[in-house]
Amino acid sequence: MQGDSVPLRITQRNPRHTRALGDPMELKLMAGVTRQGMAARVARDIPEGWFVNLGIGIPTMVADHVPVEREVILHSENGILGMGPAPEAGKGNAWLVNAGKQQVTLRPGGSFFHHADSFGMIRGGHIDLCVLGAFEVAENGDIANWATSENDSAPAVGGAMDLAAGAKRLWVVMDHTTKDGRPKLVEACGYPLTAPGAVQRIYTNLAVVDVVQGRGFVLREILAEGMSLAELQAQTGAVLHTDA
Amino acid sequence: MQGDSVPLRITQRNPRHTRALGDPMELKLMAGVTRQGMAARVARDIPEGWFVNLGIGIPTMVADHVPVEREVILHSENGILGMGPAPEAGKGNAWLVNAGKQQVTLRPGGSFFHHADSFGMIRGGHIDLCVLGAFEVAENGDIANWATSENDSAPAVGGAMDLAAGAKRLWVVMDHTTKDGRPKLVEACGYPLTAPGAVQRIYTNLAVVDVVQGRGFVLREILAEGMSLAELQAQTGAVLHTDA
Amino acid sequence: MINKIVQSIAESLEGVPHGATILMGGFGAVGQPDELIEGLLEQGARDLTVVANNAGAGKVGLARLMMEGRVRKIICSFPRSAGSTVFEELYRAGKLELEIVPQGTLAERMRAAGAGIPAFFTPTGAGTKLAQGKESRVFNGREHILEQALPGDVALIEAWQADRWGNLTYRESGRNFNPVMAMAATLTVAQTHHVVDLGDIAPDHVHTPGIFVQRVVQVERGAPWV
Amino acid sequence: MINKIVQSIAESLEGVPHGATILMGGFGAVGQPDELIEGLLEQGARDLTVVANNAGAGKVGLARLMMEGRVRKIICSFPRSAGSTVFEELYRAGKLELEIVPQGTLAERMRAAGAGIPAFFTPTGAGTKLAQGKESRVFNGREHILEQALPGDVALIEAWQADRWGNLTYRESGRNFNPVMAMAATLTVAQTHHVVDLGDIAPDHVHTPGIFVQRVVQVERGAPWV
Repeated sequence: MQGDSVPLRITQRNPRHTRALGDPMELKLMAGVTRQGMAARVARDIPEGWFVNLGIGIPTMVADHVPVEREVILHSENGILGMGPAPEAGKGNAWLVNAGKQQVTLRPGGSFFHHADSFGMIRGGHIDLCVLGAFEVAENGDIANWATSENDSAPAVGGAMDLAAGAKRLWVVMDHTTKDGRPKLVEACGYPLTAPGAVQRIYTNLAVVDVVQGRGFVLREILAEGMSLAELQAQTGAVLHTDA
Repeated sequence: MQGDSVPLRITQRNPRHTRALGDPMELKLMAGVTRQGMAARVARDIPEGWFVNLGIGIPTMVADHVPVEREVILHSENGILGMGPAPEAGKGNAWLVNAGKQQVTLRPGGSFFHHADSFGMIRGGHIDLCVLGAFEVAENGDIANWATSENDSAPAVGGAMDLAAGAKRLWVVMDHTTKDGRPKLVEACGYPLTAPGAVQRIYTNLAVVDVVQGRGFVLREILAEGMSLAELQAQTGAVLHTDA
Repeated sequence: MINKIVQSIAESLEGVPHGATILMGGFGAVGQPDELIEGLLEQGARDLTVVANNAGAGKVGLARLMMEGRVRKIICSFPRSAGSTVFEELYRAGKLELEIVPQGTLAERMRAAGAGIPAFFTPTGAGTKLAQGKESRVFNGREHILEQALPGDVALIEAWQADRWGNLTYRESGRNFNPVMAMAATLTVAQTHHVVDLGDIAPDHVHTPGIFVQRVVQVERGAPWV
Repeated sequence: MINKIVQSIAESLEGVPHGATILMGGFGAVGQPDELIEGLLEQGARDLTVVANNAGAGKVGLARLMMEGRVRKIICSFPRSAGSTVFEELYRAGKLELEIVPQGTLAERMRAAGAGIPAFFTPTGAGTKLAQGKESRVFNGREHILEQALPGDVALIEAWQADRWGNLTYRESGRNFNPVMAMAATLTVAQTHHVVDLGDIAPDHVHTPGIFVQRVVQVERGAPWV
């Protein structure tokens, strides 16, 4: 969609997260969109009627950016369909928590079920979309998001492998690079895999990138204001193809 | 328990099924206990608290012979625990049927669940006892009760294999011989097996026989009035051991 | 707004293709989606594989579908029962394939399909003629056989209550095969006795969450037999 | 008369042997049988294998059981979380075995144990280091691994309502692992917030039928956190 010479512009959609110059957050913004901006960008692509599981971190924020009139049914692997937002202060219900163990609410039409049924939904391909964070995504769709090294002998996998292997679509939302500037979109994952060949799309602070079988990373959109394809490529660990 | 020389007596426990001489049923009774008598004898051995699945035919009658004060929880493979007796005339509920598709009732404390959960109870060994009819039982515990010949190409297996393989205990209740006098307790089943090595006990119109691993048939009790062990052995297709 | 409720049986069955595998709920007449089966007769799909506990009775519903030559294969646990003459005649005439599956294995194969389990080991059927051609293996000293998931293209099921998200309840022993069939099919169509508002089914009491249901159609009948 | 309700936590845990595999319900604090875990501390069984989603937090409950050297092995999906310092120290010191299992595989392995399925194939974990040493096989063009049933000697679970037959309901997201653990154990002990009369739980609304529950004990607390 975006060629090398296409004028590039920021596509962050949520003006309330734009901050005044001088704000320390602005440095972050200059390097692309904010965490809320990334969540908003993901939310834009989720159509009504999808059953969606949102991982911990930025993925959880996606829910807040789906317009209320667009019905998207949120799944939580601890046995909930139809999750609503966090409760108002003082109105929390200790019996109703999401996979991150934060208190949530339930929309009318929601339901509860046990863990085996919940992961049956996941593994059985009934979840239209799972959005996860990641340490790395490879150009063949491999995702690494659970263990920080091969030597991490007590890593916490939780439901990540089930979600990555089971959901109909897996989108990753993460920073384009590590804090020290190393690319997180790579030719091959260095960290232990969560699932091979599972990712379809990546939303970063800089870009939206599809993973296309047989081609690798295909750039869909540059999100960082004023960034060229060449500049983006420089921060990416594998070839960024374009459809242009 | 019963040796060769032990005086033999009828042990049918349900006097309301005893009929006057001259009654055509008496001929049947002379050859052992009635169907209701067999059911009553089985019922005597079921302790309080067991979860019990009763097959179609004589096994179904067992429920009527469990005293109401002795709580036995009946399972039906179509998704019922806590089945009660048939409804009174005119008070039937079309939504509440047993595995034989007859209307039943539900006791307080009963519950409904789906087929996979129901057979999870069976296969998972949670059913304390299953009582089935059979064509043949072999001295190694093999049971044949679903197909009348190897050439029966459209036999109806229903839940028989699941129950025979899955229940904690399998008791068979059946006539001691076929209508034309051939033994149904045999050295090896001629009919296609329902499950190998599954039967623990057999109640017939003539006797109660245990199947003991490594020994074969072990006579527990002769039910037919005036019948000797030799006479019973003559109607049995494999050696009847005794504990005497 | 999500609204899975359609206005007619015909609409609920739109797009059912020839050659489809159809899962039909119910145990005998209880929980059986009679109107949807009648609708399938009208709809015209043929060369069907039908998965159900029984092989039809009388000359209506599944039996009629078979009479009309629309069924290629039946996968069931109990084909012969009172009134299953249509099945028996067609089967003897070699006009119908049959796969006999123990009832619990049938339910578990569909549950597996719905839960993303392609195959599982079970003791049921081991050492019998239904184990022929199946891989077997000993666990805990006992022989087990490997059974494959049984997915459907379409499930036709019967519910007691449904809402516009497709959440369902079943009534009493009408639950039976319906929930596992809903899980196992790509397109699950539920006929329901009652349509209720979103939220009317308490979240702790939903039997089949709407994620397993694609279309809902209301029928009028209030009991499995009239 | 069947009466599974016992009068004290101590009575509910009688006979739990050394070396037992204990399934502990809950997801974090929600649906976690805190009083039963405290009771197990008192009861004294050691050399335990504990199956739970998490590996304890703070210095109470499971964490305390580990501190006291009573736990030989933990089987869980998410050992490291806020406050899991006891686990981390013991694990680093080589005083605790750990088996990491993906959360859905953990649930399914217990469900399999409860349903008499000794092993099943799953795509979860295939191609990762958790597949090491496991049999793998391709189904539908995709790699799957064989996972084994995970039975327990004892399940400690938390219910919302219970009756004397052991029928249970759970509250909201407190259901989580509890029903599959109830299925998977030889001795299932449920602590419950409410004891109700037989029949008070509508038969269509029972979450765990009493067949999966051996003992019930009432506790006073009304919410997962005080």
